Amino acid sequence: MIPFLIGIPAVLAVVFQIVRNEKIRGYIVYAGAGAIMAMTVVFIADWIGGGAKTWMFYPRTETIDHLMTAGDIFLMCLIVWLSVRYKRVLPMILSILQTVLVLYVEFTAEVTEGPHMMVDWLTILMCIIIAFIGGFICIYTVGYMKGYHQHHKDVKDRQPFFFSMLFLFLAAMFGLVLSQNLIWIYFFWEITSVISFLMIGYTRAEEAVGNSFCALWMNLLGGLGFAIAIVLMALGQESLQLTEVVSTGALLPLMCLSLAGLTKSAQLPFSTWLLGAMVAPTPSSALLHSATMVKAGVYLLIRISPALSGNLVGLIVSSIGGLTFIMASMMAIAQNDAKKVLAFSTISNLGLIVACSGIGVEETVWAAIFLMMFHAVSKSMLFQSVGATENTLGSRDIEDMHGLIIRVPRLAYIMGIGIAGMYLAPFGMLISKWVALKAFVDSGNVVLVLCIAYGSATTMFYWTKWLSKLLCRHIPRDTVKDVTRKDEYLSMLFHACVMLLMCLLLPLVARWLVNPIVRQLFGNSKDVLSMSVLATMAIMLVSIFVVPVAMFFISRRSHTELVPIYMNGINEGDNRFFTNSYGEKEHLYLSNWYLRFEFGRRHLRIPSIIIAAAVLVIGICLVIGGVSW
Amino acid sequence: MEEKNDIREINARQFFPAIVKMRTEKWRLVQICATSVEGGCEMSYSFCRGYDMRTYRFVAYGDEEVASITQIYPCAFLQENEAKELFGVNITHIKPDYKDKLYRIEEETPFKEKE
Amino acid sequence: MVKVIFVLAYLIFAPFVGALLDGVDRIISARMQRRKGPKLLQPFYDLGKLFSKERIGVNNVQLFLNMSYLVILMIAGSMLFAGADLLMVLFILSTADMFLIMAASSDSSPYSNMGSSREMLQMMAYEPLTLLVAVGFYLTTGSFLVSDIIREDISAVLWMPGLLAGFMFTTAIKFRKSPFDLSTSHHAHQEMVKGLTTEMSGTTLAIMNIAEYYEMVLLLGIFFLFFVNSTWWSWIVALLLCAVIFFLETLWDNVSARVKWKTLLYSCWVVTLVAGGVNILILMLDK
Amino acid sequence: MAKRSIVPFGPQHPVLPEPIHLDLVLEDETVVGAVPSIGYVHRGLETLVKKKDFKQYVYIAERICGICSCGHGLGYCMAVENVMGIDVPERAQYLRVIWVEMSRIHSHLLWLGLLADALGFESLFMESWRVREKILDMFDETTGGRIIHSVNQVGGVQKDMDSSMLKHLLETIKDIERDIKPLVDTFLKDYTVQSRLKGTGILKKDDAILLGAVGPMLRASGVEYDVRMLGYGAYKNLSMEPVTCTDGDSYGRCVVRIKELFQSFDLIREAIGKIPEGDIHVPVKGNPSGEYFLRIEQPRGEAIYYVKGNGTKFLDRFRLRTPTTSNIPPLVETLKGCQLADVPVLILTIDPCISCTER
Amino acid sequence: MGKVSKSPWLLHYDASSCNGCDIEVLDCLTPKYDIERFGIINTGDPFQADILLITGGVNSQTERVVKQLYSQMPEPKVVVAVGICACTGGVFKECYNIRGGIDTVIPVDVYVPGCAARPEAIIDGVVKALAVLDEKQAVMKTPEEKER
Amino acid sequence: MDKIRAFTLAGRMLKNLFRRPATTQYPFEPADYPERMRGHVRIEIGDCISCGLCMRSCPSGAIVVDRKAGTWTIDRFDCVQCGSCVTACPKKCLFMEKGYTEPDGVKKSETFVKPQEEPAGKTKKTG
Ligand code: SF4
Ligand code: SF4
Ligand code: SF4
Ligand code: SF4
Ligand code: SF4
Ligand code: SF4
Ligand code: SF4
Ligand code: SF4
Repeated sequence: MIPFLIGIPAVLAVVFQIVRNEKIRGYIVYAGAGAIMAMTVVFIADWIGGGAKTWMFYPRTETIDHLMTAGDIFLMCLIVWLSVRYKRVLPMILSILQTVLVLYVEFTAEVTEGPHMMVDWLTILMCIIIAFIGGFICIYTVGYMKGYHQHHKDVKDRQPFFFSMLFLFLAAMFGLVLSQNLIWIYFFWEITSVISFLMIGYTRAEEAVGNSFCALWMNLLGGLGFAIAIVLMALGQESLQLTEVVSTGALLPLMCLSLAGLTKSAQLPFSTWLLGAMVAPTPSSALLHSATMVKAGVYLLIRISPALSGNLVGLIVSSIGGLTFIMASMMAIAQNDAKKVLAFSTISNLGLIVACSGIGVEETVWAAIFLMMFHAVSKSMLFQSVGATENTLGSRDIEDMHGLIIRVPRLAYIMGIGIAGMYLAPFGMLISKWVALKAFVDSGNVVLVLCIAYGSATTMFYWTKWLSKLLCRHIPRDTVKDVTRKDEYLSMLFHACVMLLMCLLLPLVARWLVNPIVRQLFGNSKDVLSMSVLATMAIMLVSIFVVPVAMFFISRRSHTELVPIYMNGINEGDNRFFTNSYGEKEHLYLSNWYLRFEFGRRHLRIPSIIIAAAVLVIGICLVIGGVSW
Repeated sequence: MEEKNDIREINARQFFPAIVKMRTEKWRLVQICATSVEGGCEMSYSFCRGYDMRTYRFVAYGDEEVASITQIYPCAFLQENEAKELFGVNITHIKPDYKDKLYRIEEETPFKEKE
Repeated sequence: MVKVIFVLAYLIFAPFVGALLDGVDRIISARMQRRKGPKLLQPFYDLGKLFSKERIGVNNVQLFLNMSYLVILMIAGSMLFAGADLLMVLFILSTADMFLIMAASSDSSPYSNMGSSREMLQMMAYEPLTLLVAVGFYLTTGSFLVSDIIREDISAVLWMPGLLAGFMFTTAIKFRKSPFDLSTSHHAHQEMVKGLTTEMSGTTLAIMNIAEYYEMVLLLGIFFLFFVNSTWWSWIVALLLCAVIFFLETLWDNVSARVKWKTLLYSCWVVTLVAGGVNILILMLDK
Repeated sequence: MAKRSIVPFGPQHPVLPEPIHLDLVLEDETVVGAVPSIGYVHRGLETLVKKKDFKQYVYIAERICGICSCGHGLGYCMAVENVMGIDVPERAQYLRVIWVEMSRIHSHLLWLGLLADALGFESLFMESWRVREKILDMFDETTGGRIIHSVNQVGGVQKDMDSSMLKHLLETIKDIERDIKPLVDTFLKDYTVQSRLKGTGILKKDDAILLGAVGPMLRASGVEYDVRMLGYGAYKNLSMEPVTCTDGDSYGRCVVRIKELFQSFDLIREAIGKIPEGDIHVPVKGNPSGEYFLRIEQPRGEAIYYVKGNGTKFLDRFRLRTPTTSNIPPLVETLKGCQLADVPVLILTIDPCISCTER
Repeated sequence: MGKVSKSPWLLHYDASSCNGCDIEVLDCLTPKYDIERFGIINTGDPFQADILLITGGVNSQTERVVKQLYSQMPEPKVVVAVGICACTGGVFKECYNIRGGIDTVIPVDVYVPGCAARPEAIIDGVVKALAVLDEKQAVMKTPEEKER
Repeated sequence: MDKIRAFTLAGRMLKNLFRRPATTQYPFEPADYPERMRGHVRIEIGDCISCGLCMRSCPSGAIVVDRKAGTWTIDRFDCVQCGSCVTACPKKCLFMEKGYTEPDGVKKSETFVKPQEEPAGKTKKTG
């Protein structure tokens, strides 16, 4: 089974290089995505049928190991070549360094053999996310890229390449979450870094190239951390099993892996790369933010989180997470580019997840997993709808989405659900926050409690203003034609439905999916939230859901006399103009608040990076010092 | 305290240099008054320094162009716009120019002598 | 059973209590200003009037959004009075507020939009402290559940005086009282005209007012939690203290100017950090 | 780049004293541009000199504005008297000063109330206006009207104040002085008030002169200029110094007005102490011929009355340059960069009076 | 007393008055006259107002504003013209930019004379307006009931 | 500069709470006005000689004197109580008195007829 999961997308990636016809390619994408999803379903069914036990696979895999070694070297060469071409030194050094380290381990170190792959509940969850969200993003991409290239004539059409990368990404992600051996994980890890680098540089514009290298070196730094962790594990513990890392709990390897996780999940001080990644076409952002890339980082952290509980590494990770949560959400306030807002919100949400896994107790991990799920769905949905809106309106400025509910109602609804999913009760994000807060309090970390208190306030601010801009019933000057294609809608609708379903079925999800994960990770069977609490909560939440709908129909029955809006008595006909001081018609314009002087990136970025970097450096020094003692 | 309150007649050509001079001597512009007279409009520009007041006056006949002093005294814009709108004095380059819509009255130049 | 009674009592009587308090507030304010002031039942007359007016509006959705605001607030309040989870109550409260904001910005009217921007800012200002209050209760009583909190032997206020002070500070925002009545104000002369409620008239405004009464009672309920404990007399004491707090808010309203948004945001955040954060820290160290 | 909001502010706006309109360009709530527009109360009453004779016109002049009603009557009458060379009896001059200073008290108290109101400080507004009520009652008693006084006439005043009235006036002033002490404290020292006033709308001394600011606005920027120092009317016999302040911000303007309030109390006391017996008006014969620019200090600053007569009973031209006309350009200047919440406060600190500005 | 007359909310607009009447209108709110005794709130918002208090004669610019405000008030509503200017144009009626009383633009229900109108007169006027308000509400209700 | 204080007005507010409100009872109790109040114009019609000086002196044109009919009409809703007519009247038959014109739903004017034909009559006309 597993080879198929990784193999199908990988093979498809090759196929796209061959197939040049757009139509056919589209069908292959549909089929491929369908196949991946189907495979995943079958796989899961099989696994559950098999008792839902943790499976360990492939203890001996000589050939594949060698292939991977070759792959590592190939990746290194690729990076070196590209670095030379674009004259960047840092990525080259990092890449060579880590590959050498890994190769060194592979050829010299004596390690106890163990399974190379593992399937447990967490893996299953990740597979679902990758297969379904990733799959639908691929479907969405087919329609999107057509629109994209109609808009951006200056960008060279390299769609085959793009689709290859998408599917390769999925393959790598499958590999990553299914692997258990550190070298294997490392291999897939590197692939994701490189692919994201390639995707960010899709347009080959100056900015894109710059940003892609930024992403590359940051991720390679994480990769270096990973490589060091491998060396340490190999030399210190003589094992390359991820489970071993957790069970031995040696601080230094944990620190190194955490570093890798932090870079990948774009935590401060490494958040720059994810912001830079916005130059890529939207589907790649969607993919990076929801189903893949950053999720790899949090996946790793969640995996090792039981070992982080109550030690120094955990403290560092959770502090950085908390800091990221609040700083990124503050910086999001000052953004008016929709994708930037989404990027900051991703960073900030991941911050919360990271903080949760840094604390590393059952409740926090429970919350982290929930957050991850909701985040994956709603982010993917938001990115897609922003992308579609951009194609339709020709802009992705939030200000330009004024009155989207009138202009392109369908997109507005989808975007609205996505936004609501990010922060409103009854959606799951909020419940997860609830649990996280409780867990932070229990863990006695007052700073994190404050972080979450302030951070959720700032989060609320930027989402609300976006939402209200969107839902403003403002009759626009010019109508626009919705150019969103069917496959794009299909994908977005799917996400919306999943979102709603997850809210409605929250207790069930908690019971059947999340609780088992936590149980397996921590090896005990304590339920984080009792079923009754969840059930009452769900009832409350559903009733909140129902209220607006009911109210809508009630208010429908009453008649309201429509009058013009209040403009100090100087309206000019409709609701868009007023008489200005020169006695002429003036276009009323309402902009959101951005608090640029207070929360601008310029003011907050440098200090927050410095603080985060300081925490990290001091932390690492302490850990190293602690080891040498 | 003895107040000085003199009115000096000048002609349109001396007008602008006189204003510039007042500015360099740090006089405060206190008022601009238009009065309709035979065939035109008498413009009085008053300035104060300390408690002294000095008024420059000239007559703009017919449609004669009068340069705006808003370049020198930005605060003159209200009164110049007013003179333009109510008296029909052809003041040019007022900044900001309300284009006869300061008061938005229906009657045109109600203060102008009408034949 | 008791829960049901409480919830029903809340649903039925909260608007009455709220309106009465509003009436009292208006009279006290008037007397402080050496005016005679309106009649005690004036808020009821106002509501009656509003419901009887012609229904005008700028669009068809404002009414429905306002009603949602009201009902969700009622749900939040019912949960509080049913002894449910305090944190959840607060979250739902902010969801309710979201509907208010959407109602206000449902048309591109300058003043209600600016009002709703300010409302968002106010939420951002008070939100941290309200969360900390819930955390404080959790730390002192070991539970977020209101039904547990009221069964403690010692009133929570002894453990969390800082939070109480902070909550009183930020509640001025919720009560829409000077110095924090930025987004909409009960005073006539405000640079926002009526802010959030500019376009609300008749029924819509009445709903808004009723919702405010529900909210007022809800907030006083939270104050109540600070003082109450398992003894019966603590209930009476708590009620009295709630009245005192209400009076203090009125007094504060009358002795301060409306501040600017920066002052509002920063002062609330600093108060949260100092009063709330320190209090929580001490609680955490202690427990 | 965030977009900027463009919103109308006024004419119908509860916080504005009168219908004035501003196009505001906002970034968040920071004002980055403001264009004023007037004309919502423009009546065109200067043309009425052609329809009402110069004696009748006093009644129109009084109605240029209801707040400085007394001052406008006075300014107009003095301008005509100057053209005609009439010597006004001493007692009338003292009475004029007393009434004018009373209306300054009335106006400044009104302003303090409105300022408090713009600050959202309702109780302070109520208190200020409650105190102001006393001076209105005094007006009612001495002139027969609370707002429009109809006491000036060309050649003197119409009504006299007998000694009991003067005594009552002294008592009232004492009363007011006592009553406003805590209010003054609040205006000058309260934290919330200061957070609104201090440092907002700063007008530098040079700007104030260049932009032609007058009255308290000018004096708050540190320029010593008070037309009363010219000694018109009975002022020549009274001792006074212009009140100034160097801050140049809203707070400074508040300080200046509050100090002027106390200055007015003193002036009235001194005037009542010195008032001579005698006629209150002289008969006026003939018609005005000639012109005159007359300056007087209104509560809001220097106002200029221009009268041009042609020997008939109808004047050729009457013009009024009011303090607000001069203060609008500095206002626009101070508005830039302030917060939306400051807009009403800044508008108020010039103590705008659109009614006389637009006439 | 009807429902409306127990809680009449005011909207005040200065349609080119001399301020005299305006400050007297405002004065009605202050401690000495305190019209909140009658449940009156001075709202600045036409959407929430029942009584439109207008001072001053109408000029060409304010005409539109007055009409606009009037149209944004929900029924039942009354208009009170405060001051001689608002009644007839007063001393300014011969000015080129004055239309005359408020009734030249919108229907006026109560005229309050006086220059400036005294607070007592304004209170009287408002009390008169309340009666009109109740009448209007009664009229508003009946046709609806007939329809059913 | 002075110290900054908070709650500056609190003392006054609390004291006020226990003071009597400054509010008058009007309209439930009549207001009393000062002697000089310029409320409305009264005419002693019997003394009037229909000279029309008052009409010409009135700035708002509220008075109409019809010499032939012997009537003196004042538009109460046009009179600004300036007192100009009172000063102008040579016979001193006009007086400024306390009490203002009642607000009304219609603008009223009052006509007084000289008592040659009939005894001092007061007829109300609406206009
Ligand atoms: S009408 Fe104006 S504000 Fe509305 S959408 Fe169009 S451009 Fe934007
Ligand atoms: S400023 Fe002059 S005219 Fe105006 S009220 Fe005061 S004294 Fe009278
Ligand atoms: S300055 Fe103001 S108060 Fe004085 S006359 Fe002019 S409008 Fe009236
Ligand atoms: S100046 Fe006075 S009367 Fe006029 S609008 Fe303002 S507060 Fe009202
Ligand atoms: S009636 Fe008199 S006081 Fe009122 S606005 Fe007109 S002129 Fe002014
Ligand atoms: S008091 Fe004045 S307005 Fe009234 S009738 Fe006499 S002159 Fe005319
Ligand atoms: S001025 Fe006197 S006497 Fe002459 S018409 Fe008038 S009221 Fe009669
Ligand atoms: S009708 Fe009016 S003006 Fe005439 S006497 Fe009666 S109250 Fe006075």
